[in-house]
Amino acid sequence: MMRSRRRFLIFFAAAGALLVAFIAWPLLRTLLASPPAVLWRTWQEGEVRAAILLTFGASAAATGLALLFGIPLAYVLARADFPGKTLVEAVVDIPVVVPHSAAGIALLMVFGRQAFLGKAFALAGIRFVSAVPGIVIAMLFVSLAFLVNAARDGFRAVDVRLEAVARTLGASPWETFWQVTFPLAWRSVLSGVIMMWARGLSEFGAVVILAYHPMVAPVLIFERFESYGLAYARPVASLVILISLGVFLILRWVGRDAKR
Amino acid sequence: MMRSRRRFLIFFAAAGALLVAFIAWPLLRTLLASPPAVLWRTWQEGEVRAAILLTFGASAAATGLALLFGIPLAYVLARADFPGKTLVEAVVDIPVVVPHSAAGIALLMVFGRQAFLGKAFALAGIRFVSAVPGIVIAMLFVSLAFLVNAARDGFRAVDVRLEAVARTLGASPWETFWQVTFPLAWRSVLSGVIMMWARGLSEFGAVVILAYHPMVAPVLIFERFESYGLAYARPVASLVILISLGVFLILRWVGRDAKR
Amino acid sequence: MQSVDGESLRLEGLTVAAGGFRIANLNLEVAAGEYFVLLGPTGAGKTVLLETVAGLHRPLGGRVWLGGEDITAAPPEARRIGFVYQRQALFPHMTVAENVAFGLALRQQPRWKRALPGPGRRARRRASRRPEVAAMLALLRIAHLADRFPAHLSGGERQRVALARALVLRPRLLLLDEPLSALDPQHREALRAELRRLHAELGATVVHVTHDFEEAVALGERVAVLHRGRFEQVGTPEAIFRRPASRFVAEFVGMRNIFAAEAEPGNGRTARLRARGLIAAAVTARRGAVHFAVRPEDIVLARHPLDSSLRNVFQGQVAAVEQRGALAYVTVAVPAPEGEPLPFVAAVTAPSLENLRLRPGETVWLGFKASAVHVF
Amino acid sequence: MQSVDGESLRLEGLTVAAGGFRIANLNLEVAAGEYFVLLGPTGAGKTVLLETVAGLHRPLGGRVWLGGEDITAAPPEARRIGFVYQRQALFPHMTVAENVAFGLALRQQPRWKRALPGPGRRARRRASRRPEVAAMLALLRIAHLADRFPAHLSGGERQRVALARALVLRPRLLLLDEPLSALDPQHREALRAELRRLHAELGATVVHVTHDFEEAVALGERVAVLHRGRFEQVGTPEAIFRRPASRFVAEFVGMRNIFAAEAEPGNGRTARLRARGLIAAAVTARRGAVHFAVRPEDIVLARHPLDSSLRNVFQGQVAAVEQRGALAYVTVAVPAPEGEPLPFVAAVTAPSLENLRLRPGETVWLGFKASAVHVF
Repeated sequence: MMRSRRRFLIFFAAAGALLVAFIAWPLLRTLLASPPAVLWRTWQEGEVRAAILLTFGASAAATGLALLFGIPLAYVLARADFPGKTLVEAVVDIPVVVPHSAAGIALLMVFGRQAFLGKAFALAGIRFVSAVPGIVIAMLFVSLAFLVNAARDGFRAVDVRLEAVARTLGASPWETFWQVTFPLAWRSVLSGVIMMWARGLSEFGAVVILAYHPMVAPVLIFERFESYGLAYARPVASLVILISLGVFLILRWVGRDAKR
Repeated sequence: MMRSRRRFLIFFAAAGALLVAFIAWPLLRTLLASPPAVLWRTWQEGEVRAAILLTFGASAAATGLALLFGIPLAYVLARADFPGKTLVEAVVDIPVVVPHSAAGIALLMVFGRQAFLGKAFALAGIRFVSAVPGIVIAMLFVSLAFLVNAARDGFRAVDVRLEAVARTLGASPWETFWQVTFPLAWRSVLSGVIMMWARGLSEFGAVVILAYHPMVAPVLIFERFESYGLAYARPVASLVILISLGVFLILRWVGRDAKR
Repeated sequence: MQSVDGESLRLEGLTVAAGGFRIANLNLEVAAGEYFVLLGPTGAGKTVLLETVAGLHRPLGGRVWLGGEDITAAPPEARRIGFVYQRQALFPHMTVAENVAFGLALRQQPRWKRALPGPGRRARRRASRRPEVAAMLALLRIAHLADRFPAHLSGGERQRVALARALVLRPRLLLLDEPLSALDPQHREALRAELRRLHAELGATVVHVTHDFEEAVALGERVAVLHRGRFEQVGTPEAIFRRPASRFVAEFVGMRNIFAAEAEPGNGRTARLRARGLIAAAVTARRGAVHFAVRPEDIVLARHPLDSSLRNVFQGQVAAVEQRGALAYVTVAVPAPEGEPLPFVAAVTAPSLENLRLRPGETVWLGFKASAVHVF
Repeated sequence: MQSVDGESLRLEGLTVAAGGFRIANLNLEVAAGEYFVLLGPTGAGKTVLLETVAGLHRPLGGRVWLGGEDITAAPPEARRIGFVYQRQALFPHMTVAENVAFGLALRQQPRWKRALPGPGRRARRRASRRPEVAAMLALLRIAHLADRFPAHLSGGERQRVALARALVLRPRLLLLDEPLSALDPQHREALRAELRRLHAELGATVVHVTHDFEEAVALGERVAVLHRGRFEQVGTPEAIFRRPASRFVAEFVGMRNIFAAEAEPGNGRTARLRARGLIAAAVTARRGAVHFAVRPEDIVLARHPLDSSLRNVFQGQVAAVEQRGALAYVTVAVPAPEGEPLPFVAAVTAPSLENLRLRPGETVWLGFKASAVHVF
């Protein structure tokens, strides 16, 4: 690389460094503000631990549901051409742009106590408002696109000709999927799973409308901030950011291998 | 396509259809619950209109800042190899997994009234807490990755050899960027701009902590829901969802062309 | 090694549209054990045709018969047709031996087990140690690669694995889609020899698709030239090389000396071809406006008038000499009574070029037999 | 058309490491106006070498001289070196004429204007109507494509545009990186003729990289064979073809009859080569363990004993006949006193094959001149 180009890149890099600092600084500041002892004491609080575990559990449940129904959807989007495909792909992506509190209202319109589905599920003993199932569907709604899109891209990256050859070697479509397509795409799927799970953990707006209680961690942070102020909310925020970073590191590690 | 494969795909499509319905139904239900006359009346309310316009404006400002600093960053990430590049890419992505209310707390730690940067900016007359600049940085923090990643992928898709040839034809690095690289990547950049803008519009958790007032649209929905209940929040939610869908359609239309 | 028992293939009015290509109403018969080459330029729909025979596309019309059985509606997994793509069609998550054992492993497992990811892998490992796999690896000279992954193989090695994987199931028909095109010249030549040997040893029926005429000549017992979704000519490579049925075929197989002419009756079976007033003798029954062509290597050059056994002898000026590896192509401009000189290209070997000391501008004699003139 | 004023290129101890390739301490001189071909297999680092000459990589050591000027540290935009890649290096957002005008437009604008997107486009449009552009498009026979976008061109047309874009700036040196490799055979031949013509008409200095020996022979005034980051041989194509300096070069240029032998003194300037007891005469001063090679087209076949002007005449059995387009390769097994027979491959034209009626198993005579034996 010649000197003129190097100078050019350094100029660009300087501009970019400002942005990187803008993200890294607040996060580091928050983490460093709470020494390990404080974090440990925060973790010991029953309310905090319950909120964090509930957040993890609900997000995992949402991810499980998405796996069951989202993998087939992703494969169909990757391989089949059908009328309305563009529309279906668009619908999957919509939740990214819908304001989260509006998404919560929309879910309440369908799963609320007076709504049709809400009543139908109530007969089976499942309540959504101010209950764990409500948290799960709120997380599912806002984070589904991450899993479906990652899996779809993973499936799309598997050469169709590999599937064709497997067929000529005696494999049915179902066998081809499990023995060729899925093993080749699973890292993308896994990366989507972690991404979706992490996005579910971080959801606040939709959850707070559907189920303020039982409190998930982001709601707990908000509650403490509103009721008692920054000093009281900060240790919980530090703890949650630390956990998010851990999840994030796993995500990067998996995603990196998927690209190979 | 042979019959056995068709049957297989239809089975998969059925599973996926449930998910698509899960997303589409609540959104449609919310839109249909408010007839055009109600939407129009809602739009006439000064508070609603102010909130929506503030949301648009603040998100546009955040996107503008990201353009100025994010485009150089994206180009450097697409073209240069340097130690710590993986770390920088990671930092850009972190806000996606940090819970939004925790992100708000983190920003408050740096831009709050008592914090170093907050005080520094206050000297220049810029306040962040409960003010428009706070909304802008909250949006910037959570949505930056969309623009940087889209632009980076766009730049990466431009063949390095095109830049090399431009150099041999007499163009400096700066000229090569503006006459070859950027014109070829601009659709990806534009798609990232719209995506970031839409994601900024939808932010609630980080904004609500940094600046409950002046109210952006997602906060207004939350406020009305908490204070007066679903029936009062619904028209605003419908209006906001309608606008989001409009933005989204533009986004898809631009993104589609970018793939060609 | 057991033989493969190739069966005959018959296409009856086959019509397919897929991937932007359309093939209409195609008929073809390939005998059991025959090595049949489908020759055509890129974009002629050759791959789509093969994929349809393998059952990967549903034809819009017509039937596919394999050894007397109508397989038009059979799914690909029930056809026992081997398929080798141009490249990148090895399973990258399996070793070479597991790739080859893929089909065998499927056959061994009960149906319910084959549909799960875990047991499939174990069965594949077990099957990869079976003697058929070892024998097939040995036959293709890749036994030493058994435990490697495809990413670490050369292009030629990969194609050997793909062949072994198809052949180990003893297919009733083997389809090869440009199997040599992605290889570099050395590997290409070696694998071409391998294909010839395998066909001779195993007796498989092979349909081999290529855009390379040399490949077709080297391998095919019969060749079909596909152009715009239909066959322009079907016959032995020799027949296509010597007697192309159309201008497209002639150019595609590398004929150089193609001229428009008027065919007039000559004496006996010959005709007089008048091209810009120049008259050449040819063996043909055609009359009127025709094209004629002479292969460069059928044209003899000399510094002195040629002896009289050649019916067509002309004098001209050397216009250009182009060295191309083992051969040199000499362009000789033969003055025509009406209009511009006719440029004839003759192929000579390097030693002859040296002996004749041909240089642009020099006068030479060129000659060719009446039977070497092809009229179409 | 103005000529291009090619200048000489000198590489002095050039060392580069980039893109996984390493080239160490390379020396090379290309004369002004010369057509120089760099020949080497894929992965030999040829592209990296060209990119370094163009200034796109910074060498770790050594110098690059262009026409007596040291340009080692000059940025690429100051070098006036034209570069044509194998493919896909046209600007897809500009028409053909705008692509060609790209460099001219840059030169016309003040520096501050060149760095903005808008004016650049307008200047390009204006420059695309300049007479140099039209003349260059005409020279490359692409005037009719001026307003098309690259996406709608064939591979051959794209390469013509890339050539025009480089040549219109009258480069001091033109670098061609496998410019013909991505083309199909018909276009490749046409563009090869075009390159020869352009070089003759314009007098540019050209360094052309390829992995195709035929291309090197057809175009190069001198050829360098690059292998593992160093030159194995530099010379005329004829010299490399006839007298390869190493086994790698011999195989790379397609020599087939390579045998290990013991060289003993013969009479006069000749040596006696003893290969498994068989004795061949050769013109060489080498003694001891050597390899020798004979080109297939230098071997003459006959059904009767050959006349005595050939120094090396042997009798053998035809082992195989392989048709390859215009030539047939006949393998003749010549019995050796000690050990297995030596397989000689001879190239004959199709008509000779017919005349000799060669079939496997038949006895033939083969002969070659002592001067056709290459010892290395």
